[in-house]
Amino acid sequence: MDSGELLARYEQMAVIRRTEKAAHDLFLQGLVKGTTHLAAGHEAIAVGASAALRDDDYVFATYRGHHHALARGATPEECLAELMSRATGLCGAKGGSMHLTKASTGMLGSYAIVGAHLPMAVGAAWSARLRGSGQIAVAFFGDGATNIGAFHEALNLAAVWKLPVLFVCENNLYMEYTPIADVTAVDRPAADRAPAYGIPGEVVDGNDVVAVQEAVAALARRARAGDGPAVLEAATYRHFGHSRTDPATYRPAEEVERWLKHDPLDLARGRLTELGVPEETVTAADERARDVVERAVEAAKGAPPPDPREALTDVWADGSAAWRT
Amino acid sequence: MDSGELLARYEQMAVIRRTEKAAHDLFLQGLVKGTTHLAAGHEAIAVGASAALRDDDYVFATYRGHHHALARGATPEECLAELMSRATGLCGAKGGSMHLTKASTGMLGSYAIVGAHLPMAVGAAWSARLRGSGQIAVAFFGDGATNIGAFHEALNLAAVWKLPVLFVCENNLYMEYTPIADVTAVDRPAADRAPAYGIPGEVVDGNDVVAVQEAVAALARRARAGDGPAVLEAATYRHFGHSRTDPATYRPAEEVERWLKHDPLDLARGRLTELGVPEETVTAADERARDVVERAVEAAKGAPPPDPREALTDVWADGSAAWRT
Amino acid sequence: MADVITYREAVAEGLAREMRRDASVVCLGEDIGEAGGVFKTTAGLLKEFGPERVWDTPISEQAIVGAAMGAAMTGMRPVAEIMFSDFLACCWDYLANEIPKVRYMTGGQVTVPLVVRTANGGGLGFGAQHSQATENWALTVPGLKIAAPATPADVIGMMAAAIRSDDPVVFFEHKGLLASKGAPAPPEHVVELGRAAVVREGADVTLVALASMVPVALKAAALLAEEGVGAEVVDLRCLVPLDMSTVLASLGRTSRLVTVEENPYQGGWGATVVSVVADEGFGLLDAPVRRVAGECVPLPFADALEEEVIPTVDKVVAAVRSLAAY
Amino acid sequence: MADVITYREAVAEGLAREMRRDASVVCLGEDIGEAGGVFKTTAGLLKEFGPERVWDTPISEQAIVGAAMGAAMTGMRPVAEIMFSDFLACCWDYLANEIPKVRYMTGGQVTVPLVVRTANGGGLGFGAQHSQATENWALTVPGLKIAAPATPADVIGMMAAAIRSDDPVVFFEHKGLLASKGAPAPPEHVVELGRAAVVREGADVTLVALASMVPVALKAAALLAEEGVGAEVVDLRCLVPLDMSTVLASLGRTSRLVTVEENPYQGGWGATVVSVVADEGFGLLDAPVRRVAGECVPLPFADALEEEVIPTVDKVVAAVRSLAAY
Ligand SMILES: Cc1ncc(C[n+]2csc(CCOP(=O)(O)OP(=O)(O)O)c2C)c(N)n1
Ligand SMILES: Cc1ncc(C[n+]2csc(CCOP(=O)(O)OP(=O)(O)O)c2C)c(N)n1
Ligand SMILES: [Mg+2]
Ligand SMILES: [Mg+2]
Repeated sequence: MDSGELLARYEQMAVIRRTEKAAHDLFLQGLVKGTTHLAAGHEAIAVGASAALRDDDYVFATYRGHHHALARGATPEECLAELMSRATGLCGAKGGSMHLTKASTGMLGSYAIVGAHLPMAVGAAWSARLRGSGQIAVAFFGDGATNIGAFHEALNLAAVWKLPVLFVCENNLYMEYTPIADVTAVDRPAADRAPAYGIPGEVVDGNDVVAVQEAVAALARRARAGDGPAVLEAATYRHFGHSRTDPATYRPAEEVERWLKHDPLDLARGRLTELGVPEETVTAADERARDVVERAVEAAKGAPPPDPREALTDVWADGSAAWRT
Repeated sequence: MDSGELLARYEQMAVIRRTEKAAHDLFLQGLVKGTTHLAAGHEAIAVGASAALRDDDYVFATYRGHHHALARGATPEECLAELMSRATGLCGAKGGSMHLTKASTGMLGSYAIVGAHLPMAVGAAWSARLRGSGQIAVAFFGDGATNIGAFHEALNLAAVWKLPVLFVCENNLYMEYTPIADVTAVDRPAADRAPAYGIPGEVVDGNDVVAVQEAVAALARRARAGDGPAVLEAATYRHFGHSRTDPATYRPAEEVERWLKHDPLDLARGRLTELGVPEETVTAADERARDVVERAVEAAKGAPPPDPREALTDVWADGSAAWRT
Repeated sequence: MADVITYREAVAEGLAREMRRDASVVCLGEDIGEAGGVFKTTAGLLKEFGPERVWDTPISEQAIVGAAMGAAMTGMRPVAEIMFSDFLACCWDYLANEIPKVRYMTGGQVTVPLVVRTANGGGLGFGAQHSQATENWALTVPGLKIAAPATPADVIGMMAAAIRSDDPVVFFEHKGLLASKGAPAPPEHVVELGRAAVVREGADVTLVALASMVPVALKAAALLAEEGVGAEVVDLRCLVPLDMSTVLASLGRTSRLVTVEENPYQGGWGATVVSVVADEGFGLLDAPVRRVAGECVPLPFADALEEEVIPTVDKVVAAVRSLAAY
Repeated sequence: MADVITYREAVAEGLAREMRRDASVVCLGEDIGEAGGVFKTTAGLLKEFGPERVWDTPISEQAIVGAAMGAAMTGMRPVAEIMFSDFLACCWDYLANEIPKVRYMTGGQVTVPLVVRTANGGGLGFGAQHSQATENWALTVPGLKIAAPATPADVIGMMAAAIRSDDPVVFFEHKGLLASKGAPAPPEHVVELGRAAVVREGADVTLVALASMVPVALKAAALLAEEGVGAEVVDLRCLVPLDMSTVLASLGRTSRLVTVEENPYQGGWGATVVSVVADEGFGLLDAPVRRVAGECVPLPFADALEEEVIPTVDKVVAAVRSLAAY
C-alpha cells in the first residue's frame, strides 16, 4: 500500500473514531436514545476490508456497525442524525444505532439478532453467482456470534454451494461482559471452526489496516475466482464498553492498557511515519476528520424530528402499512 | 465380549429387526397410520450402545427411534400398539411412531424435529452432574442432523461445561432422499466437526455390535470420569426407505447390495460362529425373537383404541388440558 | 388442459408458470430437486429448469430462509420450501424478526420479494410435531403476507401473486388438501392477495374459513341447508391482507358469524377476525359470535384422538345450530 | 424490609427466594452470573448461590432452552433467561414444538418444570428487534403457561408460582417496568397463576390490561374518572391460564369492554379475550368491544414514532370515550 492510500485509510479511520466519540458524548448528553454499540477500536477492520472490496460488493453488519456504514459510504451526518432520531437519519430514524443501513452502496444492513445476518450474506453471494455479477458478500460479526446455530448453518451452506462470501469475525475477546474464552470450546472461535466446513480460516491483526486489507483482498480474489468462502478472524478490542454507558470494569486493567497501546490509528500513524509522510500531513488529515464530524454533529442537531405519520409507512413495498381492508 | 453376551445382543437385534418388519407389513396393511421411519439395518448401534450404558443413563432419539426404545426396554408389543393407535401403546397412541418414549427406563423420547434433542441431552447431562448422580446422557441422531444449528450449539455448550454426554451419529449416507455428501462440507459429518468443539470425534462400524459397544463403553467411561463429551460417528445403512413406502430408488443398486452384505445380524452371527456357538443356539434365539414379535403383533391387534376423551388430557402436570377459567 | 388437477399438482404448476415467466425466480429447500419434494409439490421442476434454478439444501432451515432473504434483497425472487410448517419454528427469527422488519427498519431502503412455502395442517396422523396449522404464528408478525389457498386454481393464482409480490409472503399449502381435485387454472391466472371469496351464498349465518376448513364449512353448509339454514361461506384465502370488507358485508346480510379455523382457540386467527367484528360489526350482530377452532392441546397421533382436536363438519353444524337457537 | 422495591430488584429477589427454598432451582443464561444480567435482574445470585447454581452460557438460545428442557425432565427446576423476548424467535422450536408438547405426546410420561424468563416490550427506543411484546407468540402454543406481572410484588409472587409449577412457564418481565417501584412482597408470597386482579373498580367500562399496559390503563381510568366515567381495570397477570371468569364478571358489572395490549392488533392477545366475550359475554354487552393495541408495524426507533405505535393513555381514553358515545 502506498502512502497516499494509507493516508486515506487513516483519515477514514479517524472519521470513524471521532464519529464514535461524538455518539458517545451525545448519548451522555441525552441526545441519543435507546442504546449504542460503539466500534471505536475496530476501525481498521471496516476500513481495511472495505478498501479491498468492489463498490458493488455486499456488506452485512451487526448492531455494532457504525464503522461499516461509514466505511461503505454513509456520512457521519447521516449516521449521527439516525442516532439522534432525526428525519435526516440514514433510516429516517426508524432503525436507530443498531440498524444502520445504506443499501445504495451495498451496505445491506446492521442486524441486532446475533448471527442472523450470516445466512443473509450467503444468500446475497448466491444471488451474485446466479446473476453472474462477480460480486461478493461479506458478513462482519463478533466472536460471540460463532456459538449460535445460524453461524453453523451459514458456513456449511456457503461451503457446499462454494459461494463468494467472506465471514469476517471481529474478535474483541468479549461477548457483552463475558470473556469469549469462558463460553467457547476452541481458542479461535471463528478460525478454528473453518475446518468443520472445509474452508480456509485465517487470523489477522484486526488493528492493522494494511494487514486487514491484504487479507481480505486475497480472500476476495479467491472467492471471486469461484474458489468459495473463507473465514477471517480479526483480533481487535473495543475502546468503550459493550453498549451505552457500560464502563467495562470486567476487563483487566493490564489487558485494556495493552490493547490501547495497540491502537489502529496509532499503528497506521506509525506506518505513515515509516513511509516518510510528514507529521503535518497526518495532522491535516486529523483536522479534516475533526471538521467533518463537528459539522456533522451540528447538522444532525439542527435537523428536524421525523414526521409522526412516518410510523405507519414502509411496511410494504408500496410504502403503506395496511394489513386489512 | 463373551459368546453369551453376544448372543443376547444378537437376539435383541433380531427382535428389533422383526419388529421393524412387522411395522412395515402392518403399515402396508393399513393398520399403521401416519408415517414410520424404520431402523432395520441400524440395530447394532442401539443394541451396542445400550449395552454399554448404565440402566439409569439417559437416551434421546429421533423419529427413527424404534430401535432405541426397544433396546432400552420397551417391548415390541408396546411399540407396535403405539404405531397401531392402541390404548396400550407406549404413549397411549398420542405420540405415534415418531415419538416412542419410555421414560421409566431413561429413554426420554423420540423427537421429530431434526436436531432438537441434542440440547436436551446436554441438559440431561448437566442435570446429572448437578445432582452428582454419575449418569450420562446419549443423543442418537442422523447424518443430516449435523447441518442444523442446534447441533452446533449443543456440542459447544457440552464442551464448554465438560458435560457427560455422548453424541452418536447414525450415518446412513442419506438425509431423506438426498445423499449427505451433496449437502455437507466435510466427509464425516459428525466426526470431522468434533475438533470445532475441542472434543474427540471417533468413527466406528455401526453395523458391528461389538465395535459399537466397545466404543461407547470407552467414551462413556471417559464422560463419567469427568472428561467431557465426545462424538461417535457410526457408519450404517437403512434397509427400508426413509419413511412409509419410500422405495429408496435414489440409492445405487451396487451400494445397496454392498451394505446389505454388511448386515449387523449377519456380522454378529459370523462372530458367534467364530466363538464356537452352535448354529442351533443361534436359530433358537431367532425363533424366540420371532415368537415375541408374533405375539406382540397379535396382542397389539387385539388391543382397544384409545378413549377419545384422552385427547383432552396430559397437557398439564395435573393431567388436565384447561387453558382458561 | 386436463379436466381436473390436484392441489399437489397445482403447487408444482404454479411454481413452473412463474419460473417460466421470470428468470429471477429460484427455488431452494430440502429434497426439492431430484426427489421433487417429500410431498411431490416440486415434481418436475429440476428437470425443466435445471440445478441453477432448483437447489437442494442441507437440513438448515435458518440458512434456507436466511439465504432466501439475502437473495431477495439483491435482485432474485427466491421461493424457499420449509417442509412442514411446524419447522418454521426452526427459522422463526427470520420470519419474525428479519424478513418482515428489514424494509421498515431501514426506512424503506430494501425490499424482500420472497415466498416461503410450507406444508401446513393436520388430519393425517403425523403427530404433535408435523401436524400444526401455524398460519396464526405468522399472523402475530406485522410485515408478512399470509396466503393459504383452498383449491387448486387458487393455489396457482395465489402462487403467481405471491411470487410477483414485492413483499414477503408465507404460503401455506395444506397437507390435507394435497390430494384434492379441482378445476385447473386458466393461463395467466392471478388471484390478488387479500381478496376473500364468497364460495357459497346464504342468508342466515356467515361461516368464515380458510384452507382445509373451507371444504369443512361447505359440507356443514350443505347439511344445514337440509335443515333450512342458509349458510354463506367465506373463504378468506389470506390472513394478511385480511379482507374484513367481505366478511363484514356478508355479516350485513346474515347477522350471524361463525369462524372455522384449524388453529387452537387460544391465539387462533379467528380471534382477530372476531375482534374486528365485535367492534366494527357489533351493530350487525343478532347473536353471539362463535369460533369453531382447534382444541388447546398438541395434535395427538391416533385418528380417533386427532378428530377430537381438529374442527369437523359436525362441530360446525352444532355451532351454527346453537346460534340459530339464540 | 424496605418500603418499596423496584420491579428489577423484585426479579432477583423472586429468584433468590426460590433458590433458597429449593436446591433444584438453577439459573442459566447469557451474562447472568458475574454481570448480574444485562438488566441486572439476576444481580447478587452468583454471589449468594455460586457457579453451580448460576450458569453463564454462550450466545446459544437453542442450547440454553433445550438444555433447560433436558434438565427439567430429569429432576431439576431450571430457570433460563432469554435476554430480550424478541430472541425467543431464535429458540422458538423449543417453545413451540418441544417443551409444550413432550408431556402430551409421551402420554404424560414426563413433566417439564421450567421457567423461561425474558425481558419483554417496548417504549425504550431499542428498535425493531429489541422492543416487541411477544406474549402473543406464546399464546399461539397450547402447553405453555404465560405470566406477565405488572408490579414488583406480583413479580415475586408469580415467580414463586412459576418456579414451583410442574408445568413450563414463560415469564415476561417488562423492560418498561424495570425501574418502577412498588410495595415489597411479604415472605412466602405466592400468586397463583391464572388469577387476574381487579386493580381498580368502576361501573361503566372494563379495561383489561397486562404488564406495562396496566399502569397505562390505570392512568386512563384516573383521567376518565375526572370526566365521570368509572373504569374498572383488570390486570390479567397471565394469558394462560386465562382468567376469563374475572373478565366476564367485571363485564357483568360494566357492560362495556376495552382491551389494552402492547401486541400488534393482528394476532394480539386481546383478540382471544374479545372472542370469548363476543361469544359467552355477548348478552352482557351494551356497546362494541374495542381493542387498543399496537399498530401492525415493526417497532420504530425514534421515541416520536414509537409513541405512535404503542398504546398510550390518550389512546385508551379516546377509545373509552368513543364507546361512551355509543
Ligand atoms: C440471538 C441474540 N442473543 C443475544 C443477544 C444480546 N447480545 C447483543 S450483543 C451480544 C454480545 C455479542 O458478542 P460478540 O458477537 O462478540 O460481538 P461484540 O458485541 O463483541 O462486537 C449479546 C449477547 C442478541 N442480540 N442476539
Ligand atoms: C428441522 C427439520 N427439518 C426437516 C425435517 C424433515 N426430515 C425428517 S427426517 C429428515 C432427514 C434426516 O436425515 P438424517 O439426520 O440423516 O436421519 P435419518 O433419517 O437418515 O436417520 C428430514 C429432512 C425435520 N423433521 N426437521
Ligand atoms: Mg465480541
Ligand atoms: Mg441419514
